[in-house]
Amino acid sequence: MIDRTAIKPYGDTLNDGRIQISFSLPLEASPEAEEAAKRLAGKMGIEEVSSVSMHDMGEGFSFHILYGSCKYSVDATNIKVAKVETKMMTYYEINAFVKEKIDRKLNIIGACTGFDAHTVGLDAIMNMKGYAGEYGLERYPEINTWNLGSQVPNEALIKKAVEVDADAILVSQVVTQKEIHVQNLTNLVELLEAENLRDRFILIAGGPRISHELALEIGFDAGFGPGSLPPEVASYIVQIVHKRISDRERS
Amino acid sequence: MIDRTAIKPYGDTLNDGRIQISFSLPLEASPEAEEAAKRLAGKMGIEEVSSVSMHDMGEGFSFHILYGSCKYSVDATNIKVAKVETKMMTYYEINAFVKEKIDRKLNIIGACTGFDAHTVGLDAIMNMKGYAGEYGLERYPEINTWNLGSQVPNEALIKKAVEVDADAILVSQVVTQKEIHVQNLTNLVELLEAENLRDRFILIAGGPRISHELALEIGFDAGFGPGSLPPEVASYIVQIVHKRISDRERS
Amino acid sequence: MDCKIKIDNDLLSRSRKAAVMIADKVEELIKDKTTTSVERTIARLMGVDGVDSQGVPLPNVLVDQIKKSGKLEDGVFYWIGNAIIETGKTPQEIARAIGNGDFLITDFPEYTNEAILSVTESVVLDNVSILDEVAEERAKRQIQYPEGPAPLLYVIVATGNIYEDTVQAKAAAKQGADIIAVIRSTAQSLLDYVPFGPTTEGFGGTYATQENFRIMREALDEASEETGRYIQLVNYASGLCMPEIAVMGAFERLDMMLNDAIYGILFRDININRTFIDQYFSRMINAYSGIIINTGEDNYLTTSDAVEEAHTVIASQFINEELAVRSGMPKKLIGLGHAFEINPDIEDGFLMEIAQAQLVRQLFPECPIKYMPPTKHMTGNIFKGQLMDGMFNLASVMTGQSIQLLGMMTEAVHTPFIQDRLLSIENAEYIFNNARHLQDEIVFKPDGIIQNRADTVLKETTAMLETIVEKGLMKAIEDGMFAGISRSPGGGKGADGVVVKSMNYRNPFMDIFKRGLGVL
Amino acid sequence: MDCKIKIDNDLLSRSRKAAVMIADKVEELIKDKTTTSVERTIARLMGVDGVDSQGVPLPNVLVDQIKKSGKLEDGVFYWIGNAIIETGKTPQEIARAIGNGDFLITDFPEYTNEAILSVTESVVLDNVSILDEVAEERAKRQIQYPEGPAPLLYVIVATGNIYEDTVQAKAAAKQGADIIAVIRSTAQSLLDYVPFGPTTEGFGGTYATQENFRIMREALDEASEETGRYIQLVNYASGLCMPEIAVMGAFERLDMMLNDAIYGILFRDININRTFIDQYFSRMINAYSGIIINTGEDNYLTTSDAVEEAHTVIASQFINEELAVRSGMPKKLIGLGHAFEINPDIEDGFLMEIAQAQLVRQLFPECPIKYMPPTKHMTGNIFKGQLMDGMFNLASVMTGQSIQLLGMMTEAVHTPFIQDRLLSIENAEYIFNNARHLQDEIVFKPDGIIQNRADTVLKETTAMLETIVEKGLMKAIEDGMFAGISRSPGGGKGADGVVVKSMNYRNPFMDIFKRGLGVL
Ligand code: B12
Ligand code: B12
Ligand SMILES: Cc1ncc(COP(=O)(O)O)c(C=O)c1O
Ligand SMILES: Cc1ncc(COP(=O)(O)O)c(C=O)c1O
Repeated sequence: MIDRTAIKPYGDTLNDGRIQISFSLPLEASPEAEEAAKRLAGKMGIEEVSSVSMHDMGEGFSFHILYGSCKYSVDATNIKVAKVETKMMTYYEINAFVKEKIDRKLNIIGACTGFDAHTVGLDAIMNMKGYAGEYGLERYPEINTWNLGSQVPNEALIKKAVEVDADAILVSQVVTQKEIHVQNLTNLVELLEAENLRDRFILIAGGPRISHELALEIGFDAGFGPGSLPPEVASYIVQIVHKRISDRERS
Repeated sequence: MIDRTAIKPYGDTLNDGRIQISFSLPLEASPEAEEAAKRLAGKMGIEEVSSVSMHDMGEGFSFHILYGSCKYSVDATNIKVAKVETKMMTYYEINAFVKEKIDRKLNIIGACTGFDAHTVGLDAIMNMKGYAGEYGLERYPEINTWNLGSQVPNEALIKKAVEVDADAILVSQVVTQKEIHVQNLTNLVELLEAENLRDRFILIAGGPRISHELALEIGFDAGFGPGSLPPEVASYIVQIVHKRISDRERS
Repeated sequence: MDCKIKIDNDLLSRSRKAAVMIADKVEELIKDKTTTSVERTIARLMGVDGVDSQGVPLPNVLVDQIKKSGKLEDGVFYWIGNAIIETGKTPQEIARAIGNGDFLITDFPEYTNEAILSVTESVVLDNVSILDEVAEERAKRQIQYPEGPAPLLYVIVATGNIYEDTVQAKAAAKQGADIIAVIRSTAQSLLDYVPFGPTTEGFGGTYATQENFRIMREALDEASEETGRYIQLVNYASGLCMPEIAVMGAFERLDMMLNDAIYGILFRDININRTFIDQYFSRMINAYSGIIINTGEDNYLTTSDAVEEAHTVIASQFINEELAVRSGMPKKLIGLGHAFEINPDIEDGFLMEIAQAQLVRQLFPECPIKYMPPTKHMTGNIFKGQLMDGMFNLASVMTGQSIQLLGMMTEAVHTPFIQDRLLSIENAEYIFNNARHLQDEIVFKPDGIIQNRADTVLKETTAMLETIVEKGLMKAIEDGMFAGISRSPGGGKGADGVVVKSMNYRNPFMDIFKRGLGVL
Repeated sequence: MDCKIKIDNDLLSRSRKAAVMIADKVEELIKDKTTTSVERTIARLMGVDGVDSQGVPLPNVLVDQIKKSGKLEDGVFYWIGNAIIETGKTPQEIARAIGNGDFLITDFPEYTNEAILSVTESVVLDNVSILDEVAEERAKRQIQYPEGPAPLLYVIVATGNIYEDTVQAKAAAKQGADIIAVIRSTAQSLLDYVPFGPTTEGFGGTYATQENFRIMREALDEASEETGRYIQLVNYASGLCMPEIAVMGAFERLDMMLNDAIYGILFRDININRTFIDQYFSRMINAYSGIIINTGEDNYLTTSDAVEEAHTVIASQFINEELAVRSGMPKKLIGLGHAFEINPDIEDGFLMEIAQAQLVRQLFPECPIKYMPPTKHMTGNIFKGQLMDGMFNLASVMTGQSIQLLGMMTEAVHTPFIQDRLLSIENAEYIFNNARHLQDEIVFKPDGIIQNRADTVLKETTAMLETIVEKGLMKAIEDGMFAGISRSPGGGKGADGVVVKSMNYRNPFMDIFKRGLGVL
């Protein structure tokens, strides 16, 4: 039986802990380099380490592939991952929801900010054509959209968001080297806060290395990672807009 | 500059520690399983862990690929690996050496022991045809060989070795599941010791998971791993035979 | 499937003629003999199963006793029938009694063959009808859960523990595998008995036992229901217990059996006579039960060089095919094996692989061809391994192979982990789908490397077969013509299990199978 | 190379005719204009280099000052020449003086063009002869260290740090790479100046600076000597400084430059006029210096669907080719780009990739074709990625591509690690070698999927080109005909750097290049 409080990697026998690792070392290939690779694996808590491949790479580097048994386990019973909690609706349900419960068209603005020029992900969410068989936001009769495209400075994005009275701002960040995406996103939140505009917009980040958790940490309302679909994003936005309106009415 | 006392994995910047790992978990694919995978990596001392791929495998299993930065380093200045120290000679040099310095033909016997039926490795060393362009031991005019083939019981091997008055016994072990090779090899040493025959033979192990170090540990004289060549083995044997003869003469 | 390469029909018909002559001699050799394992198989077919108090399987207890008494020449059928007349017990009760030491079966007074045939008629027919029912059940399920397009995805499980195996097998089926083989423990082929009951300890594989077959069959039937595809189960009718395992597989609805006429001789040093006799009856059981066999020519290329020895594979396929036909196998059950084993560093090696695969495909158009992956030249470099397996998959879909044993990137490292199988299935599905109709799109140049390579290999094949006709298969094996391994006719394991039949000898199951299969 | 697919010659000649008409209009548009970047390039060609005390590059200091004075219409050559007459200083001394604020170059009395031509003659010829020497040096080395068989192995380095880059580049060369591209930092294409000196900080790439070029060239020359193969160096003559980088590359013996007529417009929102003007002069520099250009059509398929938009790639190649010819480029320097970007889950997608690659190969038989790897459909699943890269390599060797930008299994994860490159080189070497002559072996079926796909794409290409002739390239771009991206003629970055030339304007380098290249 699987003990969920002590989950270990599995190769072909429960709790055998088998894992594969690979890395380069700044040592030319030699029995000593191989031994160094094994010792490193040992420090990582890998037992019965077997070096299965070593390449010399020239310039004093070697590449290593190892298998072994990880001695650690994790408790899977206490893992909680923040997730977007709103209910997923279809294209038709979303439009009907806006018509019925909000009774005005929503305004959504999006951009790839900073130096990021990767528009494909944002377009997947926003463009008419959509993604993976789902229409993009442009197609939704109850939603007005502005897609500012690539390499948009945060300042320009805020200006336009105010101008069109956006309900939600969608920001795409694909380049992540040296955590540049975190810097860019944090900077947007700071600028909004400085102008006292933070609460006016639903702030959404997206990209292949964005998670909902990361987005919350940075001060966004939600984050959408790889494989996100337009109706997921739209469902979230319309429900939050509705909730905020209700909350305001109630107070 | 590379600090050899603190070698770390290298991705694209010295000491960035970048490594790749993959393993399965007995958890169906979910954000929680992904988080469990990351925590496991965390326990292994991997920082900035990024889960780059997760597959559901059915039956409650998931497969994970992660990248991250290993925080450990190893001291490469104090690594010593036992190696076969004899000088590598060519086919011609070896035959000349035997003729000149030993002045009788050597007898070498080999077998795949236990249930092991993987003969290709042993044949590579012993057969006429040889391996990787090098003649096998059978071809050496100064060496008599007996290749007993596969699945030879240790007892039968010893019997034959005594019968032909072997200088060296070559044992191939390829199957290593549940350390069966170590058991088989250890058993051979024990049998030889029990019969007081251990010192009579040069005892050599070979196979894809055999190292010189492992062979020494088990009580063999030498071990030959993947990619070994016939003249390497022959060089070792003739030099050790010669040394033992000289030692005996001197004492 | 188009004919991509031109085949020299003269060479082809000379090869077949040679195979016929070779098979004639084999039949001649075996026709008056039986073996301990064939006899144990007959005992099983009469309902004998289980173990005695020492854990020795009852079929062994029974046959060993008869053999010890020097009366195995009459066959186990005779002695069981005789004991039934005398004791009124069922075969199983008789075997158990012998196991308990209650009596010696050969001590009873001896009745006539007629009496024995009449008293055993119902037990024979009842057991044969179990085989019929199992085959019908398979046919029914194969209609209900139809298989996908060829090449079918074949993977192995080999944890050593049947319960871990089922988990891995079901996961593989869900990932897309069509066929699951449970690899046997290293030691099993040389055991002269079949272990009993579920097992959880094996080296490099899991013991083949009837209970393990049943457990895995049940798991795969569940997987069939969940995936909507009939998942086939494979084991090994090979080694010293070849026909026993064949019949156990027939009872438990296995769908394929590794079974080769020469493999055991070469790779397990099993006696030549023993092997040919066992093989003949094993195949009859498989044929009668609708079980596909997989021959083992791929093994030649794991041992010898795949470029130099390519023709030995095809020569052996001609022989295996002809021998299978003699056992009543229809072509569609004769799964001929070959392998993608050329050194990956050879220039244009891929072209040679295609030539070979296409040649095999065209020479045996009605046989399901089983294509084996790169193994010998796999190293611990899993990333290159994944690629070599991809090229293997491409060669397969380019040449219309039938059964694809998927390569594992960790081939040189360990028996497959659950994720190794996942990645190999993903590999095959990607390549098969992405290049699905490539075979219909391309024509090979008439005088090109591929055509010339195929010509050369076929020429060498014919020459080899004709040499074998001349010197006889025994001598050919002794001369190391297959995989460079030499075996002498008198040597090898299990020789002492070969027995010349007496006039009394009967095997009614073989008669029924022959009738059913139209074998004369 | 055989002609594997049949090409409709009518469609081909209609496509070429359309490309000629499109290029005519582009030439018309640009012929009376220059740009700040062209002028900075001329300054560099006269020997101006380095930065002022604020770190601003002197070519910018010079050109900005002239522009601010409203006198850039006369060209930087005129004003430098004028200042030489007045001050007797070298161009570099003049630039430095301006950087120090010693004088305004536009304040000097204005001499005649004749006077200026005569005083600058030696500086012009001296600098041109540096270019000649560099080209000769390349030719010499390419004889000494000959290149391997096509497809050539092209890999990128992108650490952000030029010194790490050299380590990685040399390691790659030793592993078998033929061509090393140093990817630029994300931000660089929009900088309106070229950074100066060695740099160690960049995002997703390393800044293109002349010193970085020199450092890497030196490293690769060492690698050439060690490996015996001439290792080519690549950078990007692209973005707002396109011609400046071209000339820096020419000085430092780069061998290839990414350079596209439309890429910057679409993907960096650079002004259309600016791009066309810069591109024209850049290519002339490249052509004169024997530098191969790589066009960027692959980018369309990373943005749009590779099946639906295949024809846009080929239409763009016709345009890029024709424009390059106008800059005096011989076909052998026009490296046309395309990409293996079809969704791997599509049935027979590989057949479509082959159709496209073969079509490109046959339409432009004299051009080196640069084949780009799968990127968009790469995921973090490195094991499948390795395989997709293998199929890409196979498609390449099956269709005779020239320059193979190797795919990385970690494409979706990070810019390449040292081991990613190792494994990709191993991948390519294995596939190229193992299937070396497959292209000579196979013929495609006349009415098959591959031929039909090629026909369809060519038909759509011709139709697209003829639509562009009708509406003009500007309008076509505005209508989003390429990669679904719309750009308006007036918009985009760098528009303010476009200047209409005065009667005084001279660019003697262009005259020399034209003469050398036989451009009328
Ligand atoms: C296509 C591509 C390009 C194209 C972009 C074309 C275009 N019009 O977008 C071109 C060729 C121009 C390009 C250029 C560069 N690229 Co690029 N590129 C890619 C590539 C191959 C695919 C990205 C993509 O389109 N994916 C498909 C889309 C659908 O997926 P997605 O972006 O994840 O989007 C989904 C979700 O994330 C989410 N989502 C995304 N955004 C948003 C936003 C919101 C609000 C929401 C709700 C959801 C959401 O929903 C989408 C649908 O599910 C990736 C590698 C890869 N395979 O991932 C490299 C990659 C992203 N590029 C990279 C780099 C480095 C560059 C360059 C900087 C290289 C250089 N030095 O020149 C340049 C410069 C780009 C720049 N200034 O930003 C690196 C980034 C490394 C890193 N992690 O930092 C990558 C990973 C490649 C690599 N391994 O080096 N690139
Ligand atoms: C070929 C092969 C077979 C052939 C063997 C044919 C033959 N005549 O030898 C056949 C098909 C029969 C076979 C069967 C099995 N095999 Co097998 N087989 C392999 C394979 C593909 C290649 C081995 C090989 O020949 N390598 C080439 C030789 C040249 O290399 P080498 O052995 O390393 O030898 C070199 C050195 O190690 C050294 N060396 C080796 N021996 C010696 C001895 C001396 C004295 C010296 C000095 C040097 C030396 O020198 C050699 C030359 O450099 C490996 C996978 C792989 N790619 O490694 C699996 C592999 C070894 N087999 C395996 C298994 C499990 C089996 C089976 C048990 C499967 C089964 N359950 O049925 C059976 C049973 C075999 C048995 N009873 O032993 C596993 C072992 C797993 C493990 N680590 O324990 C492997 C790794 C495959 C896998 N991933 O599952 N196998
Ligand atoms: C025909 C045949 N039988 C059996 C086996 C398995 O080996 P063993 O003899 O250990 O059962 C193989 C291996 O590939 C084979 O091809
Ligand atoms: C022609 C061309 N220029 C430049 C680039 C690189 O991008 P950037 O604009 O950031 O230099 C590419 C990218 O593929 C390209 O194809």
